[in-house]
Amino acid sequence: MDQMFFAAEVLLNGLMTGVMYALVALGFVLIFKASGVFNYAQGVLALFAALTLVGIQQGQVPFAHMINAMFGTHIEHFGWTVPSVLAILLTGAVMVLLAFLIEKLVLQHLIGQAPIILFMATIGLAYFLEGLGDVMWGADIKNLDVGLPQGISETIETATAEWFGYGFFIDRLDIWATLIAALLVAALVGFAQYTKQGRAMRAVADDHQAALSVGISLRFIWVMVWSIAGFVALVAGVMWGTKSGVQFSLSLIALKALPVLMLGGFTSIPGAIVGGLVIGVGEKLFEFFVGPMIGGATENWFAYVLALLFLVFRPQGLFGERIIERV
Amino acid sequence: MKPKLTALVVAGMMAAAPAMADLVVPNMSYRTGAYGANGTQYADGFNDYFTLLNERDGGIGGEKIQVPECETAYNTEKGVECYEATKDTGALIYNPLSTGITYQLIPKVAVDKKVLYTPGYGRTSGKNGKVFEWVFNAPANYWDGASVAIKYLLDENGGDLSGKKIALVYHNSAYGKEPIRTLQGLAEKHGFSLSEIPIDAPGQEQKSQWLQIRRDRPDYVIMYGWGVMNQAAIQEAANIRFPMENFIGIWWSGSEVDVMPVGAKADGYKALTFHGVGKDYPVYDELQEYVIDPGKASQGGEHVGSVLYSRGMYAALVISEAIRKAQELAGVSEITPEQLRDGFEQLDITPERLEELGLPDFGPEIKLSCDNHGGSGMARMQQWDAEAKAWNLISEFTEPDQEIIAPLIAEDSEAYAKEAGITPRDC
Amino acid sequence: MLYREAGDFKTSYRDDGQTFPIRLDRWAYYAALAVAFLIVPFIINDYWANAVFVPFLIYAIAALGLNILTGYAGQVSLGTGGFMAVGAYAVYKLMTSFPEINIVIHILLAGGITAIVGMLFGLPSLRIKGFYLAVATLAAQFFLVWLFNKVPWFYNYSASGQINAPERTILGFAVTGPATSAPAKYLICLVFAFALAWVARNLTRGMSGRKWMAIRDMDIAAEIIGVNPLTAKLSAFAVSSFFVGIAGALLFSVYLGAAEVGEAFGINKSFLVLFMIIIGGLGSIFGSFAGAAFMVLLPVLLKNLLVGGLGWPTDLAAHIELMIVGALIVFFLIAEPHGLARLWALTKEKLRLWPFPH
Amino acid sequence: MNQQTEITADGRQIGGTLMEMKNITLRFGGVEAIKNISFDIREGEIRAIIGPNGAGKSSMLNVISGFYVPQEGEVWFKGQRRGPMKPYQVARLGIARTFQNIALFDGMTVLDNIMTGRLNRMRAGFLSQALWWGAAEREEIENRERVERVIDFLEIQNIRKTPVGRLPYGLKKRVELARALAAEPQILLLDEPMAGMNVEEKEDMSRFVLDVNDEFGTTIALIEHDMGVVMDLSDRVVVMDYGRKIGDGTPDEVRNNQEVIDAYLGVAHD
Repeated sequence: MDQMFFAAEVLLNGLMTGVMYALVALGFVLIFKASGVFNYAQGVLALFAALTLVGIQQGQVPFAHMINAMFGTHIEHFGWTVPSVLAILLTGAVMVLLAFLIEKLVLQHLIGQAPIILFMATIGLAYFLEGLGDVMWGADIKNLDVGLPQGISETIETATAEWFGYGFFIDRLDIWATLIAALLVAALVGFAQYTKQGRAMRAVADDHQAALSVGISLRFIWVMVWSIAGFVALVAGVMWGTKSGVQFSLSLIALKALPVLMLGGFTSIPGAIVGGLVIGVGEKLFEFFVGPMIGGATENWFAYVLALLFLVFRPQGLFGERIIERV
Repeated sequence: MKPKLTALVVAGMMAAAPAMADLVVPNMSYRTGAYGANGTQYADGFNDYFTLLNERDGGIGGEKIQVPECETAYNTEKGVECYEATKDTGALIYNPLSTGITYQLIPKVAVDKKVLYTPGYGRTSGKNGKVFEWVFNAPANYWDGASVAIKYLLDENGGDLSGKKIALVYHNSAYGKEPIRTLQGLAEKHGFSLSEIPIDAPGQEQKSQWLQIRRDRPDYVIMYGWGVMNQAAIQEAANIRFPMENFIGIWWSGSEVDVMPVGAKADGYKALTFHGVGKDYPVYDELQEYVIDPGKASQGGEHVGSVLYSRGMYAALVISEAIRKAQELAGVSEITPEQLRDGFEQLDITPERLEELGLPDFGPEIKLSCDNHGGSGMARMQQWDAEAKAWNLISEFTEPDQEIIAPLIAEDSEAYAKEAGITPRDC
Repeated sequence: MLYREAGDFKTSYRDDGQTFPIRLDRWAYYAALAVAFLIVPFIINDYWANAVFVPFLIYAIAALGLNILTGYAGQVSLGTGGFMAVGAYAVYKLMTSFPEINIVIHILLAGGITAIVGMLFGLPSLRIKGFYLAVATLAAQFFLVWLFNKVPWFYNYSASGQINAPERTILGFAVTGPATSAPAKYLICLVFAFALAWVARNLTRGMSGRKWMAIRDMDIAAEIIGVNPLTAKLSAFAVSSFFVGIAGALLFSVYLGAAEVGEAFGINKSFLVLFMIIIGGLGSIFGSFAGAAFMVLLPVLLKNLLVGGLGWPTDLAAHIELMIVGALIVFFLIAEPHGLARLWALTKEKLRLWPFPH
Repeated sequence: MNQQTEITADGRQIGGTLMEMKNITLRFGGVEAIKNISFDIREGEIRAIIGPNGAGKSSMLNVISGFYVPQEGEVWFKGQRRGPMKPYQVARLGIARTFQNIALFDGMTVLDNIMTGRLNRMRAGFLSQALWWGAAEREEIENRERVERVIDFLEIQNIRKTPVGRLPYGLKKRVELARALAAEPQILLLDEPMAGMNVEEKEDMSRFVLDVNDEFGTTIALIEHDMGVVMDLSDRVVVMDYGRKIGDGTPDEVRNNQEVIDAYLGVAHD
């Protein structure tokens, strides 16, 4: 009986972790869908957003370290702190600016290139942003606190203990992440369905040429999509940053989003969510039940193997568009 | 334009060579990448101590010390490049702060005749000076750490750990795997059960491992982590309300950056250390006077007094003492790496000497010899006070259980000697 | 004026099919070989060998391998690090199990073993295409690293799981182990790089290469004109993995001397080699070398310029170095998406017409 | 079923049945693209399949080339029933084709593209190729000679070393024909060889098709939208409409078939 509860608990926690993965995957999907770019920099974007948020919140002077090194000064902070909500808005603005610059300086010059070239360009971008984030805000570990609670939810634990005789562990941060992810997806869907810009975005996703011919500005759409992806990265950065501090490793969560993408399909928002959940649950259950038998630390590869097995049977992913071969 | 560019390229490829007259102690640091946050503080402490010696004493024995810094990013290939770039510039000793790079350098330093000093990390069996002539890892190594942790737990439990459950949460790498054999040996000896829980780098996501701990309810958790894995583990432990006082980290899992992100819930978390904590030592006054105030501190002195800063400083201290000893033995101030090795082998940092250096009771006594390159292996426990945001020492320096460790070291170093075709020295 | 095809008439198809149809190119090539084989070994020191030449040659081999798979056969792989690990661990097991056999044979066998593993992980390519395949190859990357970390047999049950290369000699000269001289390290890598580049050139100019490129350019049409996709793709995986395995074996045994799988053969390796071939030029032998040179030399160059030349703090230099590398990658892609090889070809084309461009 | 060898008016030799389609039915999901069609192709003839858009011509060609496997019916080739095969196995039987939307390998030169036509005739082992020793080098030169003959024949000598991606449309079509010819096929399938061409290019292409048939004696099956060109070229014509066969015979017979006239004028449907 206990074993069953354990399994249920792992499953639930897997679902929650899956939501966290999906948050990262979402950014990938948005950009891929609208511009066909496989944006490797999405993880670094999340790091950059989180760094910027903390920097603004704590009133850090950007490029302080470089300025100090060059002029022998000792400036670090402006001496003020910015309230979380304002800081988030300001960071959002920075992400929009970044999207604009990326479009202007990179994407615009690469229109019509092969996907692998665009992919490569985003890797260059990832390098650049990683360096920029460090130079701007410093490489030390930062605490991110925007007021999200963390730790076991005692309400759920006592309630489940009363009902089942077994107290379930659910992290409050995960609950919040789930709620925020749900809101985010709802907002995105709403935006795509009910606004003019959203419809234009979908039109571009369906057919670049056709969208262009009816007068939609591809450049505007790209800036918009990258801004939205930047915002999604900010949300992911906040969640992961709250969980384990803001530092370089945050960018590596991109690697956890890739199997999610494979499973869900590169072009499907529901795919990213469902893929995230499947991967989250799959890797947790495997690590929990099979892991101890084969030495553990299986999560990194199991997610990929799961996605791989899945793809062998469905090469376009769960929700991806069917690939039709013709000559 | 073209020849100019070529000249620039060639000039760029040639590492800048420091003046040959000085004592050269390269600082192989990492301030970028996944472990940059940790590496930065250590490197600062290392730099600042030598700056202090240069500024206050004019170096050691009248010789200025040069500390050319080289960024490795915790990457073995860059580590090799740093080593090669500096080794012909008169470098005496290397302290790469990476177990991976250490393994690279162990065979190389034996050929190039350079000293390799790896305090608290690296290859544990480097302690055996008969096989590893050029490697020193005093005052303590990974296996000492595991044993001291168990000793501490024995003390807490009235000398009896039988029937207790201990979980080892480790960085799934060469480093993290180090303590497993020692702990297995100790488990057998003291009758506790050991479960091993690996965590893949980088390790931000440890939910299933901690659910497993929540289910198995071990009495104690020992952690060998590095980088983000530390914060994530302490956070998850807090999340499942694992009692922090039963959670013990190795010294690489016991710095401010590991506990600060978790906030108040990290209160009571314990970690091993082989040196003192805090700024309450006379040496800091001198650092302030000679290094920080004149603006000569590495990185502006941001991290002075942190655990990793102290550790970097301590490593620099041991190296400088060995240099002093070597100068004394050789009778010249400009020593060679061979002479430095002899200095290390005759090294004796007594409590009195530490006091003279402005760091009373900062580290254990270090007395090395030709066959013992690792010292006593003593370490102590520190505990995190989240409110005061400070580590406090809570135990005295404790000797590890050499009964378990010595045979393991003998076995591992013999295996290496055989593999590498080394005939152990007579000591 | 001298760089011309005119007057350099080919009188047989054999001549026409040679690697360097222009006489001046041929001379330049022979001159480069002469310098590489006859001059460099006598002037090379430890720093140049270990920081520049040896990693360059080894990565060039890996890049050649990946270029065969990705550049010629069109199958994007991110499993290079894992396959290099196979080569490294294979050569380690062979070296320590059969110390009396020559190291060159071990390295070749390690390549062979990697080829088999590569074919195994290449099987999904029959169903999965494009980025899906790229991500799928990450399964190989992560699984292989986990495997070598977890199964003690692979690292001969050493306490920490590190592997160390014992000393092995060729003709009395040590080529692995700490006592290896810089010229010996350099030469063994050079010989492998040269021989493998020649093999790669032969394979890609012949029918195998045409089959791979046909699959790359239009897989369905290729199948209809008679290319068996199974053998074409798997042979590309096999040859590619053979190269990559040899690169891994050399990286471990000759260059690093000790390795830990997660650190030395992690996902970063996979990306690094992929950068090399994209920067260098997909589907180009020269590009593999150019890309490897770019990615190996640039960081060393920048580091020495910024730290040694300008005296910046190392961390600031390291961060700025990241920015410069990133910006240069983007810049090169914008300037010439087909890589350094195409840039080179265009320069030569201009040179051929110079001084009368019209 | 075995016809006599006959000599056509212009002196070409037409032999017995080379390929026979028997009661072919092909469905995509619920849609029947081809409905119970039978016809044959005789050795040495030019056989056309025509029909309006959506008639199922391309599907038919794909069945012949083995890219589609019909749900019902049999394909007989050289007196043997052809089982279900992979497309590349069909190619090895000696069936080569061109494509309606040019399917050349854009990253390769014209020469390399045409050389791929020879791939089923090159047997050198992998090691030999890797070392460029023995069989590999010998084969390469032998096959190059063959390919050069095709290049001469189609008058594309001057673009030999040009990457295909840079060529204009008409030349691409010619290179594609060259690739198919290089295979020295038993049957050459041409999928709308004249599509998208101007009158002059069409005339050139017609001449090449006739010359190929004449000089090499290659059996040709082609599908074409444009009736005029086809009638002049082919010996016999199959007419399809909505997946059915509505006519089969010499150009003259077909031209006078009422159902064909209706189909082309759009009387029967709308």
